[in-house]
Amino acid sequence: MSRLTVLYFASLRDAAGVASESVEADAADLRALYDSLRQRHGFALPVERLRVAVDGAFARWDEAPRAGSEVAFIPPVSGG
Amino acid sequence: MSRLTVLYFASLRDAAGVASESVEADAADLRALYDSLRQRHGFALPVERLRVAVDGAFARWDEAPRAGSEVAFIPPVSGG
Amino acid sequence: MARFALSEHSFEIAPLRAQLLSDRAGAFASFEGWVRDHHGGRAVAGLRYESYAALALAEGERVLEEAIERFAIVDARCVHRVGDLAIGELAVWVGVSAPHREAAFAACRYIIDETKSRVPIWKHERYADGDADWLHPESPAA
Amino acid sequence: MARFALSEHSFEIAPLRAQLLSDRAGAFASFEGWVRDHHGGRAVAGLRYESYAALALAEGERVLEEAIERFAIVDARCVHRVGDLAIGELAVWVGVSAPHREAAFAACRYIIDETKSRVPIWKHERYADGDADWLHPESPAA
Repeated sequence: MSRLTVLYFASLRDAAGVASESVEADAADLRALYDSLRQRHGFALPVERLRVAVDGAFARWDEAPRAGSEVAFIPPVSGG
Repeated sequence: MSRLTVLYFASLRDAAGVASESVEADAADLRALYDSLRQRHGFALPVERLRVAVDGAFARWDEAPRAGSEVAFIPPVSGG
Repeated sequence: MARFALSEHSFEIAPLRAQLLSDRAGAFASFEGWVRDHHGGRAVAGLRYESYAALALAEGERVLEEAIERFAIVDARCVHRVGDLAIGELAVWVGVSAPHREAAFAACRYIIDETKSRVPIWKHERYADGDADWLHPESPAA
Repeated sequence: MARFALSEHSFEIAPLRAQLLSDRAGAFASFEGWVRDHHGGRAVAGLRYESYAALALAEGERVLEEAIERFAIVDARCVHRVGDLAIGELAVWVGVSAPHREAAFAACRYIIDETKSRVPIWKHERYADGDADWLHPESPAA
């Protein structure tokens, strides 16, 4: 089990009701972590439409969750 | 013979020494008019590299010179 | 030096343009995104941009560095608004100086395209009918 | 209303841009030509633009009308300097507002390209070595 911080943005934050939360992750990788959080919060967006970042840099979905890290799920962007 | 006004711009004006002059034209068309003025003033530019305008609108080289008109020879432009 | 910035308030264009003036530059291209009064056939009342600031600044900077590497330009800047915006307000500004116009246009286009598709900024639109929505496009919006 | 103008003096950009603001426009593209300090490998000291004003105004207006017909834009403007210009001075400004950026960029590019190739304006360059020349390009300069 790794305790880490998860950041939510845009529609994910609205669905989760919080901008960040501390979670106990037992997922094998970040993809599995998102899927478990998606189930908990009812996120509409599947993992295929997101990117993931760890500690402020884009990361790969097959990375293992690291204790103490800050994981951000990035829904499709719409700046400009 | 038609008396008309000719306007010169850029390198043509420098070569002619004047910005405009009144000429007696006996040329069959504007192309022949330019060729005779080219010979008189020593213009470097051949007619193929110019456009011609009559009374402020682009015209065709095969038009006949009209008495009282204002003919402008337009060397390759370089604005912008 | 930072070439990409986020701004929580409306900002002036003239000082940004002035940073790009150069005797080597014969061409300057710029792009602005303004808040439109409609989107997908719906009347828009206003919008809000939100960002993941740390990552947006890093990724925006990367986009501008890529533009400088790929195109024969002198320099470039991009500023994106965050927070609440009214109809007609400036949402994003891109400026590029270059010796020639070909590269200025190409780099300007590259910067706005990449910013829209990669930089973590999200648009929340409020519609005239009272509805509101986050925009999560399938592919970058036109 | 005139969308194309010649200016004998340096001019402000902000009022021109303001004429193009529109709630229907989500995109604004602009282009500026600046006087470079070199051309074809020679150091340039300054330059002068001369025009056949009556025809330049008519042809410039035609270019802008064509842009409005061909591209899905809201409006456009172009102002070109005539007279003596120093290094770094603004020689030409083009601005285009449009619902989307694709059309804004395409129309802006069209207007500057056509202006450079068709509007009767000529550039006279003075070089640092004392020489001077009218530019009569074989094809429109880049």
